[in-house]
Amino acid sequence: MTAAPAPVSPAAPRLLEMRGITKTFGAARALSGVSFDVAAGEVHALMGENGAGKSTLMKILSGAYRADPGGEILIDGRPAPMGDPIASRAAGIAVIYQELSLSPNLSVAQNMFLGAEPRRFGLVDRAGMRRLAEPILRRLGIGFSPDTQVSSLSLGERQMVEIARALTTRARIIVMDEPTTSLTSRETERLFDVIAGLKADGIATVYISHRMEEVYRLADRVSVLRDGASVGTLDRSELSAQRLVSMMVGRDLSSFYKKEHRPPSATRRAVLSVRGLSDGRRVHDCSLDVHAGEVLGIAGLVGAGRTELARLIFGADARTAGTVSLDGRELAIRSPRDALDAGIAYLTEDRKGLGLFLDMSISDNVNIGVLGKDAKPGGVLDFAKARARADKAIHDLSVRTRSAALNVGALSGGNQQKVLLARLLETEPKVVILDEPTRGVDVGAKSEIYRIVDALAARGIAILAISSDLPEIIGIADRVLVMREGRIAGEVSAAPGRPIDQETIMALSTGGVPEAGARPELGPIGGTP
Amino acid sequence: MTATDSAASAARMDKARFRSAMTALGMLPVLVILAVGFHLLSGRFLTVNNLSIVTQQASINTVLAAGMTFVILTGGIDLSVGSILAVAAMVGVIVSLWPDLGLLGIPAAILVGLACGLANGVVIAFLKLPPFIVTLGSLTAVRGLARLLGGDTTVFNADLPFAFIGNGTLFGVPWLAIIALATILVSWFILKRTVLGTWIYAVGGNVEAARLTGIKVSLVLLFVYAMSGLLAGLGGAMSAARLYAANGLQLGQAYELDAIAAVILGGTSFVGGVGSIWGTLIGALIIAVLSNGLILVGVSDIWQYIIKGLVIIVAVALDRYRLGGLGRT
Amino acid sequence: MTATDSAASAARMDKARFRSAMTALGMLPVLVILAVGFHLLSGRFLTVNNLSIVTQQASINTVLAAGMTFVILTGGIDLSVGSILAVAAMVGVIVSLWPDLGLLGIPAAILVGLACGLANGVVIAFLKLPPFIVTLGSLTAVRGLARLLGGDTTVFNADLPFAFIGNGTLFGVPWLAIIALATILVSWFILKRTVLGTWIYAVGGNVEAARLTGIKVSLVLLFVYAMSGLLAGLGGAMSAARLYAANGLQLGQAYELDAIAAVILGGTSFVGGVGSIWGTLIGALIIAVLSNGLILVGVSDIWQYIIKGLVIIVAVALDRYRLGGLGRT
Amino acid sequence: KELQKIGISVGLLGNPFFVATIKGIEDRAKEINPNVEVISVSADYDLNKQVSQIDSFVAAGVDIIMLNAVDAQAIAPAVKKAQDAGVIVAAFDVSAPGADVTVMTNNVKAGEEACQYLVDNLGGKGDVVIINGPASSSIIDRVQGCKNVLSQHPDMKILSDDQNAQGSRDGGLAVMQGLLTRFDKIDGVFAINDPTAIGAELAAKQLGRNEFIITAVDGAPDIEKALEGGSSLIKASASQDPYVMAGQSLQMAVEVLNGNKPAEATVLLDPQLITSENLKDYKGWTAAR
Ligand SMILES: Nc1ncnc2c1ncn2[C@@H]1O[C@H](COP(=O)(O)OP(=O)(O)OP(=O)(O)O)[C@@H](O)[C@H]1O
Ligand SMILES: Nc1ncnc2c1ncn2[C@@H]1O[C@H](COP(=O)(O)OP(=O)(O)OP(=O)(O)O)[C@@H](O)[C@H]1O
Ligand SMILES: [Mg+2]
Ligand SMILES: [Mg+2]
Repeated sequence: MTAAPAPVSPAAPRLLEMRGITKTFGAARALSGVSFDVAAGEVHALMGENGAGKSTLMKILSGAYRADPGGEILIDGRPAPMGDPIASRAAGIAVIYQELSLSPNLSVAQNMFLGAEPRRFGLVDRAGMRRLAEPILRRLGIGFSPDTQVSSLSLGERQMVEIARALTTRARIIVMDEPTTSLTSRETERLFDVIAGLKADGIATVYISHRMEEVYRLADRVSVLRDGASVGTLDRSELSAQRLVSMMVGRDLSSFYKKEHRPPSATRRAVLSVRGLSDGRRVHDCSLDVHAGEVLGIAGLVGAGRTELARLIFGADARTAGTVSLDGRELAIRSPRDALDAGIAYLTEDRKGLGLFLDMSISDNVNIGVLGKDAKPGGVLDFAKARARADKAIHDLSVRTRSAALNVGALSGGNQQKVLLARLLETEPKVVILDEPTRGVDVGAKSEIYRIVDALAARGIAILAISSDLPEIIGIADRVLVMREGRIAGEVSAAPGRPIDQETIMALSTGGVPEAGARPELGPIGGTP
Repeated sequence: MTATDSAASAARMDKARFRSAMTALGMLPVLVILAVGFHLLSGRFLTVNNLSIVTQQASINTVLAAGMTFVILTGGIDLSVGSILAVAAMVGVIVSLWPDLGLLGIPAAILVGLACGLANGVVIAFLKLPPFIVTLGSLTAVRGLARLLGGDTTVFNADLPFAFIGNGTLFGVPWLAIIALATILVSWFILKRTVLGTWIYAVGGNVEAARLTGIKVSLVLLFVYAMSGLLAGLGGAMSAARLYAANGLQLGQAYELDAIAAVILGGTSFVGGVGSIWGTLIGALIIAVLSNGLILVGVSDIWQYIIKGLVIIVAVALDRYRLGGLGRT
Repeated sequence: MTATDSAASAARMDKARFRSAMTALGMLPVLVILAVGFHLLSGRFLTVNNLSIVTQQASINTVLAAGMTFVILTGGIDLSVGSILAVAAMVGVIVSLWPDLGLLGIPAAILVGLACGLANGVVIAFLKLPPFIVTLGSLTAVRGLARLLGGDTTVFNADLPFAFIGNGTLFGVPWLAIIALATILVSWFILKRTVLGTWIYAVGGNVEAARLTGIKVSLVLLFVYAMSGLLAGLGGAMSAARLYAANGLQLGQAYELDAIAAVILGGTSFVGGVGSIWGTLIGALIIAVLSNGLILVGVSDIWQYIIKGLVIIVAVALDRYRLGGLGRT
Repeated sequence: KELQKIGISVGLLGNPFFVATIKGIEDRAKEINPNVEVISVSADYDLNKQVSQIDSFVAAGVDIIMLNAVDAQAIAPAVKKAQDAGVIVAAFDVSAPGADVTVMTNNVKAGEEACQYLVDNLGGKGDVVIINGPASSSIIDRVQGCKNVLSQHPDMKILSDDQNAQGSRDGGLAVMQGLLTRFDKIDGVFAINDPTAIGAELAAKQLGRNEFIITAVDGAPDIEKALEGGSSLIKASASQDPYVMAGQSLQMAVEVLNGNKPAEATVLLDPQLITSENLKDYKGWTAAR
């Protein structure tokens, strides 16, 4: 399959060309004969469904994977070495990987300069490193110091570090593989400013995202992959949602998810009530109610403490004060087990680190929470039931896989997310806490997940949804709580005829002064001295 | 989902299972090569008599390694098995000297092992201390206990009531081998057929995720260390039955290394979550075949060391190479 | 960023550094308690003379543990240090018998250690085999080599030209202790001040990430195992100098456990990426203080085992408890 | 019956003592049949391992097993099993119940001689330290012998007898450092073997202590060196002759193989106390024979 030549600037020299790239993993073929090119100073978006092969293509470019023989990569028209991270870095390629790749035990600055440390007399020049790091962090609006240890950062903050790292090298091509999945609009804006700056300097950006609106804003051209093959490249002028989606999924996808407007039920029974919850460190005195059949959204900036609040409710961390009640009865939750027993389920934002068992099969991953319930006497596994559940989940959530017996680690990010969601649904909860439920999920799957969320709500399940994607949260939530610095800063709800207002959320999350420079200090990382 | 679909999916699952079995049995070729090689060199290796000796020699290590497999699958380690074996054997022999109640020596040994394992488990699971240090501590402390029990001498019972276990056979198969095989089967059942087994793999694969899915990680850890202790206790009973005696100081020294080697040779990963009990059995057999075969061939003690060390490394290298060709799945 | 901001950030940095120092020195209180306790019980522990003995006894383990720290920081393990120490000591003594050139024994021992370490490193880094199995293999194979060198006997040299290292002092400080301290200082420098040190931590923290940033992971691994081997070789030279003799089979048995224990007691994490060399020093001192103190107090051998084991566990528990109160960082 | 194959299992091969025993066996065996095959292995003081080795020897079809038992009592069943399979078991250095022949040093006597030397040289009065080792029968016997002598002299006091120096230089050094710190004055030291004694002397040298004398058991090559100068703190060692001992055991075993049961199945060899005076007459373990 050949990509149509980009009509935008036919004469422009191609900074990068990838030709006939094929990649197989064992028996599975992830890419077949893909071609892709980038011009200097261009923002080239790469789109496709989950598992289409976007990340794989970029990992071949960065040397993380070695392509099957046959393909070639040209930089400035000259063949570039393949399969060697060091060489491709030297060739001016910097990559922000989709699955974060930081060393948690090192500081922010150390991570940024890892492998290319500034030196003095052959030794690490730590002062110099800090000096070089600070302007980059400032440019991204990052408030924490370059000496912060990465393990103490939230997921979104880590993503910012990852971006900062790509900016330390003198790259000519920067690949951003879903850089904004954990970022809120403020950080995203910062990133877009940075990309504009790069563009002005003639640096090319390859931008992978499932968020249409981002692609509209940024892209000069868009290339689409489907099932490991190039489908085509569109010029900015040719972009339309309809066209993009049909290229990605191979058919017209007419009905995107639209929330049915559920009138608030008359009874408004609070299922989950949280009062004065604190952990003494990052969450302070948080109270909220989630009603039956309601989707309560939680918005806030990166690091606002949303994840920490969810974990506190779920019993994953120890609280120092506050109560959690279900159906009016106070619960003594001391561990996730207690929460699950009470009927509270939690979907983690960090699917690889805290969610999946990558070395276990899809079936095991789906079933792990209900094995005990399904077991035959004596705790003996019931394989028939497990396989039925797994097959049903794969079908219902349309997980792209050949078999439920495959390791979940071999799935693409979006499909992994679906497996995680399937696991949660199997436990038949009364309250569902979703932390970034569509992180890294493609348009089709996203609308599927929204549909599932809606169906859950329709069944009277109370849903707490955390998301960094403002349009998403406005789209699915009936009400939105905004968190700032570990406290609930306010509530925004839809009045009849007036949808939830994005501006108000932004103002609440930044403390009323949008874009007022660096985020206020949060005090020393790691809690009380 | 249509009928064909699900049939295909079942077939595929079988295939995947077959491949995972292949990986588990990874070292089997090495074992076969060693056995045939030793036979060609000595002319005596593949005799019924010698094979029975080899299985017998492998049996105690197999039992220890089975327990170690549980522990390593959770990403832990148990260095104290040798010492626990010693203290259990001491108790076994001491109890066997009770008039009329001598047979109680076996349950006594196993219970002592279980108790030690539980102690390890409680400290590791509930105080959340690193397994290496905890079991290193109990390696030393339990060894002291074992010596204390016998006042630093060998306890001995020429009329051990359960001696048949150590030296008898059933239909020509040594009892020790039968016990070892039974241990492997039970372990296999627990690991692959029960909920607990899946939890063990899950804890080893990703502790935090396991906790968040509601698995009681502490209880799983408690179980694996208790199991390792119990099997070390069983090993103690077997050793006592084989030797009619036990010595608190010398018995079981450095057995933990052999047990761990068997587990790792068998393809179980140190970081936890990946591995199989059949691999462990093959690993233990390889170690026993090496020790026995080198003596049969008449290799001197010094060269036995050198060859053993190299064979272990080469075996793992071969395995990696083979799997590399297969593609990782 | 404003001036106040950066002052605040600097203050926070100092605090963070202070806290990390606290964590590194975590076991210092335990060490002090043990020392004072032994002194109260025996009345002789805190004498200049005895402290010099303790540092001497700790020195070889400190050197091995320093090398082990490098290895464990990358998430690996080196079980072969005891055997490498033995072979290096053998070579050291044998070379020391050369007329006139006896002093070459020291570099010879160190080089032999380096060679063994490089062999480990090549197999682990380039063939990508699991460190536990590889070094378990070389634990055995190198032990065989050590025996081969001496034909299974003790080699000794009553007029060892470098004996002063093992028994002499400089300004009242034993040479052995000076060497150990120097080793720690050099290790600290490498780990904290050089690029290589950062890479070692990075490889331990997240191998994949390290690889993707272009760090040559293989070379880092090669370095740490070579370093561990080299230091084991140095340990061999120290041991030879101390004993005027070496024995291929007995010397260095189970030293790897002591070295690992020192590292882990010192707060270095088994999964890699977290830890400090100062912790290792304290860990090694704790082990030496225990051994020496229990003899001074006159505890019998059996009870020494039991007490040592328990103290190790309690020490780690105390440390965890203390850090737990401090909040996780 | 022809002597074809011999299996030797010793406690710990790394000890020169056992190397000498193996040499003794090999030399005697070669005299009988130059093509004899000898397999020697180390049990590393692990009874399980030794029993396995005996089983493997039987499977390998040896005629004679030369056994240095790891445990003088508990080895009995394994001995019986081997004999039932038609193999002759000859014990040396350590007794093995039921063995066809046994040749060993009289370890009690060795302890007695070494400590008698202490008593004589201290004038029957003084504080003695016994540096103990792993609790094997020969070591227990030596300590017993020593105590037999000391107990006859009420003025001889034992300060410590429960520290285990593992029978090595290393252990002797570490334990003695502790003991020297613990006791301000020591008159005599009995070390259960030569490496321990040398380690103890190293400790004394380091700490500048020389108020006591050391005796030991073994007669190893390194002790010869120490005794040579006469300036050493080590004054005497009750020596054994491993070469002769093991060789004699083999010769008796071959007799049994040929159908001649010896009149006396157990032979106790007397130790010989070597001091700097009589050293020149001593034929060491490694001496060419
Ligand atoms: N390490 C691997 N082993 C086996 N298969 C893999 C591996 N990595 C990716 N794949 C497979 O390759 C295909 C492409 O995956 P890739 O991660 O490139 O998708 P993607 O387009 O980035 O999707 P997403 O939007 O979900 O991130 C998928 O079918 C995936 O299952
Ligand atoms: N393990 C940790 N140790 C110390 N501080 C932490 C740790 N995890 C998170 N934090 C801090 O707690 C704050 C809140 O983090 P949290 O993960 O709850 O943020 P969030 O609102 O979910 O943001 P994100 O969108 O980044 O996930 C952040 O400032 C973060 O730096
Ligand atoms: Mg991707
Ligand atoms: Mg979050």
